[in-house]
Amino acid sequence: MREEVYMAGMGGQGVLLAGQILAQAAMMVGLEVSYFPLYSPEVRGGRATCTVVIANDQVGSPVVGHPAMMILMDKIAVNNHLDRLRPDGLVVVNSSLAGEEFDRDDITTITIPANDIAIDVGSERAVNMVLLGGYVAMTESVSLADIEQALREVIPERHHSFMPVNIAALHRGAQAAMKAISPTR
Amino acid sequence: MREEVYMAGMGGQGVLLAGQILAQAAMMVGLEVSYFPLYSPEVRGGRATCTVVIANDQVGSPVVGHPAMMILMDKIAVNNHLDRLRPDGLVVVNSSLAGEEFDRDDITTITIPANDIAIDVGSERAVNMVLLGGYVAMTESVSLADIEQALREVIPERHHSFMPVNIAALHRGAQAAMKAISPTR
Amino acid sequence: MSRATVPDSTDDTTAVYTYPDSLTEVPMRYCPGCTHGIAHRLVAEVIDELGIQERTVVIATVGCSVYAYEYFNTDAVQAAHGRGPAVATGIKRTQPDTLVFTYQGDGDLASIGLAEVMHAAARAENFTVIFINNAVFGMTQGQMAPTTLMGQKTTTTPRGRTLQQGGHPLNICELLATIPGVAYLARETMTAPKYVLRAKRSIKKAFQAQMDELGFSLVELVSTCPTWWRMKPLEAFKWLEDEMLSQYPLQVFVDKTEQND
Amino acid sequence: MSRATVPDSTDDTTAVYTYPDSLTEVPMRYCPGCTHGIAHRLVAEVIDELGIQERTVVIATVGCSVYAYEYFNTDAVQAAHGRGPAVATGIKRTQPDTLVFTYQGDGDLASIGLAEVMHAAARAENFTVIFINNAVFGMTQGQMAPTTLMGQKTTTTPRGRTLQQGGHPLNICELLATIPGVAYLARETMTAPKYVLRAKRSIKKAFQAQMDELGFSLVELVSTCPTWWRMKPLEAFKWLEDEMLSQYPLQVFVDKTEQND
Amino acid sequence: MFKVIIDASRCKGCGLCVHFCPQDIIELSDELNEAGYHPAHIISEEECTGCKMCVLMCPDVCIDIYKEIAEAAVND
Amino acid sequence: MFKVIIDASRCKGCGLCVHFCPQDIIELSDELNEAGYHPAHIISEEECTGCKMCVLMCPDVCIDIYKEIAEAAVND
Amino acid sequence: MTKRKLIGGNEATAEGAIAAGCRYFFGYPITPQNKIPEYMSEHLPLVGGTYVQAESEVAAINMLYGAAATGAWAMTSSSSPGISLMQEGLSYMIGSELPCVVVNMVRGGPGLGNIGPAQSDYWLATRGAGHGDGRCLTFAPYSVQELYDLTGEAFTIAQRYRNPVMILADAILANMKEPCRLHERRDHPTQQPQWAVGGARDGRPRNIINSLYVDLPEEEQVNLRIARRYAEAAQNEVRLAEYGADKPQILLCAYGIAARICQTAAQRATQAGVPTRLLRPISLFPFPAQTIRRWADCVEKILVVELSLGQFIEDVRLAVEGRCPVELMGRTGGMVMTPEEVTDRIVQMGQSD
Amino acid sequence: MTKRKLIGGNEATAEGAIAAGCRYFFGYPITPQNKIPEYMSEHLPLVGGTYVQAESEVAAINMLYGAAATGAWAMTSSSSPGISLMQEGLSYMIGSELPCVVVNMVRGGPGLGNIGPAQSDYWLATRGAGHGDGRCLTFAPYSVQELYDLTGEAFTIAQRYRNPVMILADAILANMKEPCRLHERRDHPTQQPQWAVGGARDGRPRNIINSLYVDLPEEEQVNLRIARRYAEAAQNEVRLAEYGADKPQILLCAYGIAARICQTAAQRATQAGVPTRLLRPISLFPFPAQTIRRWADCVEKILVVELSLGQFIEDVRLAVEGRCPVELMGRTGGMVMTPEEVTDRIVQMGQSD
Ligand SMILES: Cc1ncc(C[n+]2csc(CCOP(=O)(O)OP(=O)(O)O)c2C)c(N)n1
Ligand SMILES: Cc1ncc(C[n+]2csc(CCOP(=O)(O)OP(=O)(O)O)c2C)c(N)n1
Ligand code: SF4
Ligand code: SF4
Ligand code: SF4
Ligand code: SF4
Ligand code: SF4
Ligand code: SF4
Ligand SMILES: [Mg+2]
Ligand SMILES: [Mg+2]
Repeated sequence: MREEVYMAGMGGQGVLLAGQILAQAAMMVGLEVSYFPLYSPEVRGGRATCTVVIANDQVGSPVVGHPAMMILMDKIAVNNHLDRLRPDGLVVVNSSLAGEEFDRDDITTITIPANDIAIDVGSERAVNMVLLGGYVAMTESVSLADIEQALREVIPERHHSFMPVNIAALHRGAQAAMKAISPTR
Repeated sequence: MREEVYMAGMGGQGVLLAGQILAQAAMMVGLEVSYFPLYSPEVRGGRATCTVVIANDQVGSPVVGHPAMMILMDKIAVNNHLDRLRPDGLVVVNSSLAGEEFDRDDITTITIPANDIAIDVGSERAVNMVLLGGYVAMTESVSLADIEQALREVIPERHHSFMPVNIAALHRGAQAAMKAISPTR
Repeated sequence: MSRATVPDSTDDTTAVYTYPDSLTEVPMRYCPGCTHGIAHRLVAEVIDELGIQERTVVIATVGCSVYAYEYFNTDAVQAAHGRGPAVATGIKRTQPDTLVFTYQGDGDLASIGLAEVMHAAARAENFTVIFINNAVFGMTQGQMAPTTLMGQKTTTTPRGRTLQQGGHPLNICELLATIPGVAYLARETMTAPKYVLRAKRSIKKAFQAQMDELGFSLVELVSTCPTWWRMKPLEAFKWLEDEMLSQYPLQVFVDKTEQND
Repeated sequence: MSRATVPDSTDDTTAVYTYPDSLTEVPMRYCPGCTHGIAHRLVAEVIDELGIQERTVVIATVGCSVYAYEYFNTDAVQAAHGRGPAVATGIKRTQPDTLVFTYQGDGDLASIGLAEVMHAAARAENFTVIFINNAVFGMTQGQMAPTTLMGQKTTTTPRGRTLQQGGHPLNICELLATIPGVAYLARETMTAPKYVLRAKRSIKKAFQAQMDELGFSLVELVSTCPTWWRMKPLEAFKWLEDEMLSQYPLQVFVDKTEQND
Repeated sequence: MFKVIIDASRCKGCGLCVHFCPQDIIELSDELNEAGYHPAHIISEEECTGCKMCVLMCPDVCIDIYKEIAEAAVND
Repeated sequence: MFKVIIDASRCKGCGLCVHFCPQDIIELSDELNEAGYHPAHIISEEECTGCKMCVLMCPDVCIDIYKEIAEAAVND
Repeated sequence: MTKRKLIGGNEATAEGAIAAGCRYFFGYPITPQNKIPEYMSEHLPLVGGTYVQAESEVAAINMLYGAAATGAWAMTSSSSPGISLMQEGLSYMIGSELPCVVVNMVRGGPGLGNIGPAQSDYWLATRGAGHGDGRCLTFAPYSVQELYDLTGEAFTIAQRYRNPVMILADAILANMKEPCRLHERRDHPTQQPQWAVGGARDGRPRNIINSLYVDLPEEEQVNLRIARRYAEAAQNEVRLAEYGADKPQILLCAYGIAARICQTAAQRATQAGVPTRLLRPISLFPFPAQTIRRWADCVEKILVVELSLGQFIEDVRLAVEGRCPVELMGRTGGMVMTPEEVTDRIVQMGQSD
Repeated sequence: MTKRKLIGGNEATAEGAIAAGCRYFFGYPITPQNKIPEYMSEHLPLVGGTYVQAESEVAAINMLYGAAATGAWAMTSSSSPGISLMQEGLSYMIGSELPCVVVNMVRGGPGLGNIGPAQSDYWLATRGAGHGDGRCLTFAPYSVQELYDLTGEAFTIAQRYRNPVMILADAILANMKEPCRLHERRDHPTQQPQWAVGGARDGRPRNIINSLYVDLPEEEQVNLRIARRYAEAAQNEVRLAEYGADKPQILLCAYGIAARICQTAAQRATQAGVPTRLLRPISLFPFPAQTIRRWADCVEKILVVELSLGQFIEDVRLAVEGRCPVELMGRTGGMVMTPEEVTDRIVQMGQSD
């Protein structure tokens, strides 16, 4: 088993945190995992991307040319990265910021109105969790429960009051994904 | 033709100047020549040595393992360097500071009481010229007249008042050398 | 004549303020409310007002302002961390009729580049330094700078700067004031319109000193880094005024342009 | 108790002065009449008198005094040119109960090593600097130093130092006096017995400041370089007094040991 | 009468112009711009005195101010 | 009575002791030492006051001074 | 077995040092290794150690020199431009025979470059340490766990050979997070080595730390002694790892992050019908030349994959000595090749015969 | 033909630069090259040039960076420790594609070492220029005349490739005096190159001198452009000289002062019955690999003679690729081999077969 997922968005949207939580969850269920971020040099307002690779044994390359999975947080992310998704790959897109229309028809597209859902569950900052939830619904390496466990490890104690919102966001994302499996496949 | 001469003495005794004058003279008569000094790091009071190699065409190595000729200005120079003189080599030694007794009997030794002669011609600082004169008397690459020419080039104009003393020292050194050809050969 | 009063002719309006010629239109990458941007604008306005855009070379150093070469609409050289004053020396010595300024942060100037700026001052090199003192290494994510205040928390003084760990803050202007090669030296800030106007006057004088070949000039701008101070821009202004200005009082230390008038 | 009054027992005499324990017997390679030797002797006497020979580490820097590690009869570290204060920092931070001093020339300290000494002072590092200011790079054959006087001829200012070529002389003590981490700071010379005695008192205070953990201490010794000044030793003394002392006046700038008493 | 033009695409919503406008006529919008900031905008241009405080304090050089020519002529 | 011992092998003949001795009892010799210098020597030890000026000024730490014990005892 | 922790490469490096007994850190911030000084400033005081933020990399390496002179277990870390500034100091360390650990999280160069991953400081690391015949012993971890382990071991190796040890990684490894097994922090050794300074007490002869030798034959002896230590290290410290096909057609040579990329590529190429083996030097100096030479006789071709334009390949070529063709696949300036690209290249090489 | 003058290596270097049009010197004293700054401080003002004594080598290289950015013909010189300190600045020069000339009069290392002759900065010179994939174009004169000539030419080459050029010599060459033919001093070029800064006047687009590329693909392109320039230099600037037997049994490879020693040794060995040829690379980067490779097929053995412990030999081995045995005769720490010793070694090699 080797699962490669690439995530991209604007700095501040929590792309990197989402990647870390996924990595943490994978580790906690006993898998091997590698997470690596690429920042742009602006302190704020820049673009953020990360790659998570999950495997049964050695991860091998953390660098992935054509990932099988993507989470794309906004329009720019879609424009910059979607063409690199592997044919037959799966992408989870935030339709709140990226719309519903994409150029490729050789992939599975899960669109989730993540900003709307996040606002709905109580915090716009939970966009990343909505999309992560959507992603987890589509993959087998980790479950939503694993992600919840990981959240508890990764989020500092003092921020645990945000837990319920994050967990709600995860689950709503997963539900949305289940519903949204794109007919373009 | 390849003439290799090694000179050694105490800093301040004019070892390096003697070497440069010899090099200058060789150049002026159309030969190829290379001069290189080795200082010890003390600014004053250290030891000074230099090598002059004269040749018809390319000089080749300025570094000489076993020179055929040496000018040794004092006892320490003799102790440190005489053993490196090539068998059958020739050494011009300042007997004022180095005595007359040496370990080797496979070489030609020219002893010159250079300090005494220098004082005699009017300046103890002309010791180097006395020994250089002695050396020139023993070699064929350059003549005393060539050295006189070279002196005029090398010594700055403002010091030309010392010329007569230097020239006298040269000649006296040459005379002394002619007389002194050691019977140890 | 102030650039701001130059009428930018449109049909029915006169410009009261328009974008300075000496800035390119590239949006600056500074964080919201960071005073780097104000400082850039002031320098550009001064260049416009002195009419020297075509003679100016900016030396971008390493810090958040490393991209200054993208922002100033003049010839530009990007210098190694701390070495702006040496690079400026090289430029001025070969092209004395250019106007050269370095734009340096406190990490760049007061930490790694202390020797270069002090020696340039001692040599009375005829260029201008714009020194942005925000008490922190901004670009590298908020580590202690030599100008960090006692007790200030940074990413490398997680428990606050102590004498034991980091020593005392370094007051650059006070140091440079002892050096005779300095022609203009002032410390300013930008936390209110009156300060901004003062700061601009000082920057102009510094360039004037250079144009008059009086020697080394430097304007320190006590600045904010809202991001690594972990404050909102206005909170940062207040913290600067309350905490920094007592360590770094505003003052004109040297002004030889006066003698010149 | 002065080391000099310790009776070195022989049959019928008491020692009034004998060779200090803290110097090895290796003859010093300095030129005749060079004040480096006096400075060495004074430091060694102070170490003897304070009884700290076994705790001392000398940091020999690069200059004519590079062989200081051969002369001082203590643990020793030879440091890269200008970096003595950084090396001293490393030693003191790991072995705080040693007594560490750097011995630095004006090329070493005021030219290449300016940043290191200033930052060590700012960090209030608890070691002592003996600073030999002879207005010239001695070891490398007499080039201009930052402390070379205006008009002074050196091998790289063959027509005399000018503002254009070399800028102004740098006054290190005046610079350091603005830094709060400094515990003891004085400028002395050695051209007459009274000065030698004063110099020794200052050196002792500087070490005392270190022993009392008061922070950074430095004694500048205005020195001669008869060789590259191209003077006889006594002429050099006169030139120093006539020309150098007006640029480098003797003074105790900072003395926190007093407050401590 | 002054015309205050705030370049919303450059604005980072730092709020400094808002704070320093003596007429209190600048506000941050609820909308986000492309870069994800809430840009400043003028709420009551007619009250603007052309004092340039906003310009002085804007770190992103977003603000241009123009004066209507009729008035300008009078002032000159 | 003082005994002034000058280590001629270390002495570089700089003449500083000569100059600074208030009793004027030090002189450079005509001889050269091993290093090629004219070393200092005492010409009239009995006039020495033990003032240590020579010691203070000697850059090569060549000079030791002793006091005869009888006197020393008196002084202590 | 200890629990695994998801931890960043920088943090693993810092913790690896602390856990091994390092108690002194002297450094100056530079991306992408800022988390190392930050971690040190947070954690060293908790274990009785000291973090000093130097005013520059030049100061940092010289502070390290001073600390190392006392026998302390000390380190610094930086990234490419900062490592360039340390060259003189490192040369002094070597000349004075002082142990220390230096971490280089390489970024895109030359000059200010960028903060992307790169391996273009290979020469700086393996040929480097400034002027003179000395070199750093250099190790190239390829995972967070290895960053942790090797940084720790580096201290022991440095002490053993009285020479700086460099840990050479890159911007990806620095920022990457992976599960890592951490062991207990060990105390640092309290006894000073016999050569260290710190006051010549109780009659011990004084110690001198020095790289100046005016006596040329003595200096030559020092250099020969250092060279002998390197020869010894070549006997004892060569490390490498091999992966993939046992009877390879193509041998991949790569280190560090490039080796990670190649791990996947080797697998895929083998699956695609070109049996491929990856040889990964872990020690770059000493270099596993013998093993590579042996393989060179058994494979058709060697492909060297590096994030630089032909630095590491020279060591491979020096090992191979013409036994088989050696090709380069290099990227530069912060760019990386993907496993897909490497796979394609191997398959192409495999078919061209 | 002009008159010959007996002149020192340092002076010839300085005068060669001035005569070629160099008008700006930034430097910091260090033995054994002090006569270069001294000469410059004396002579540059006489030709309207400028000598600036920098406060350090770090400052010197960065002043040079500034001067080079304006298109000025400028240089610095130093010796080993000082060159180590210039590594960051040199890397910036390369990254910003700036021409300049840097002289390194190598001394014994590592660390402070001594002021004896050495060639142990070979890697520093040819692999060096700090971090990143850039390198200095490096030339190794072997006589006073060549110091004069090559230093002069270095300026043209630097401009041609927009890259630093290093002149690599040593303490013997620096202090050696030999007859040298000097030509007239040329004026320096007055027109700024089109890329230089100095005020964007009269509507010319502004120029930016920079080595920061946040856009990684752009940085890669820059590096590839620089690499292409090196490939071009490898076509056009390779220089070497050969001496001795036409049908050699032994090929000697040596550069700089070691080649001088070998000149005599090759002659004597040939006389002693072992036909020996000396191949002397004058350009070290680009390296005359092809010529060496050709010879490797024709000789029994190659003997590499260098004043270091095996640096230059790597380039020879990379050229030879195992075609024949390559042996090392190295000295270090300021020591030199004598022609007698080299001769003996050759004769011994010649007989052992
Ligand atoms: C030689 C070198 N060392 C370190 C760095 C990393 N670095 C980049 S910016 C910076 C400090 C910036 O702080 P400052 O100058 O105060 O500017 P600010 O970002 O605060 O405006 C450092 C240490 C570097 N680029 N080069
Ligand atoms: C990095 C480096 N640069 C330059 C030198 C050469 N150098 C040796 S000593 C010295 C200056 C010495 O002058 P100073 O510190 O004043 O000591 P002095 O000899 O006058 O006592 C220089 C430049 C060096 N050894 N290392
Ligand atoms: S990090 Fe600080 S200094 Fe840098 S741009 Fe942001 S606020 Fe300004
Ligand atoms: S060169 Fe000058 S400083 Fe050095 S020992 Fe001689 S006189 Fe003293
Ligand atoms: S010009 Fe003055 S009144 Fe008008 S918007 Fe700006 S700050 Fe407000
Ligand atoms: S000051 Fe400028 S950047 Fe800040 S909110 Fe106002 S217009 Fe926007
Ligand atoms: S102790 Fe005083 S009197 Fe005696 S020799 Fe010395 S200086 Fe002269
Ligand atoms: S002062 Fe010392 S070195 Fe000088 S002459 Fe007197 S004894 Fe000799
Ligand atoms: Mg800052
Ligand atoms: Mg000096």
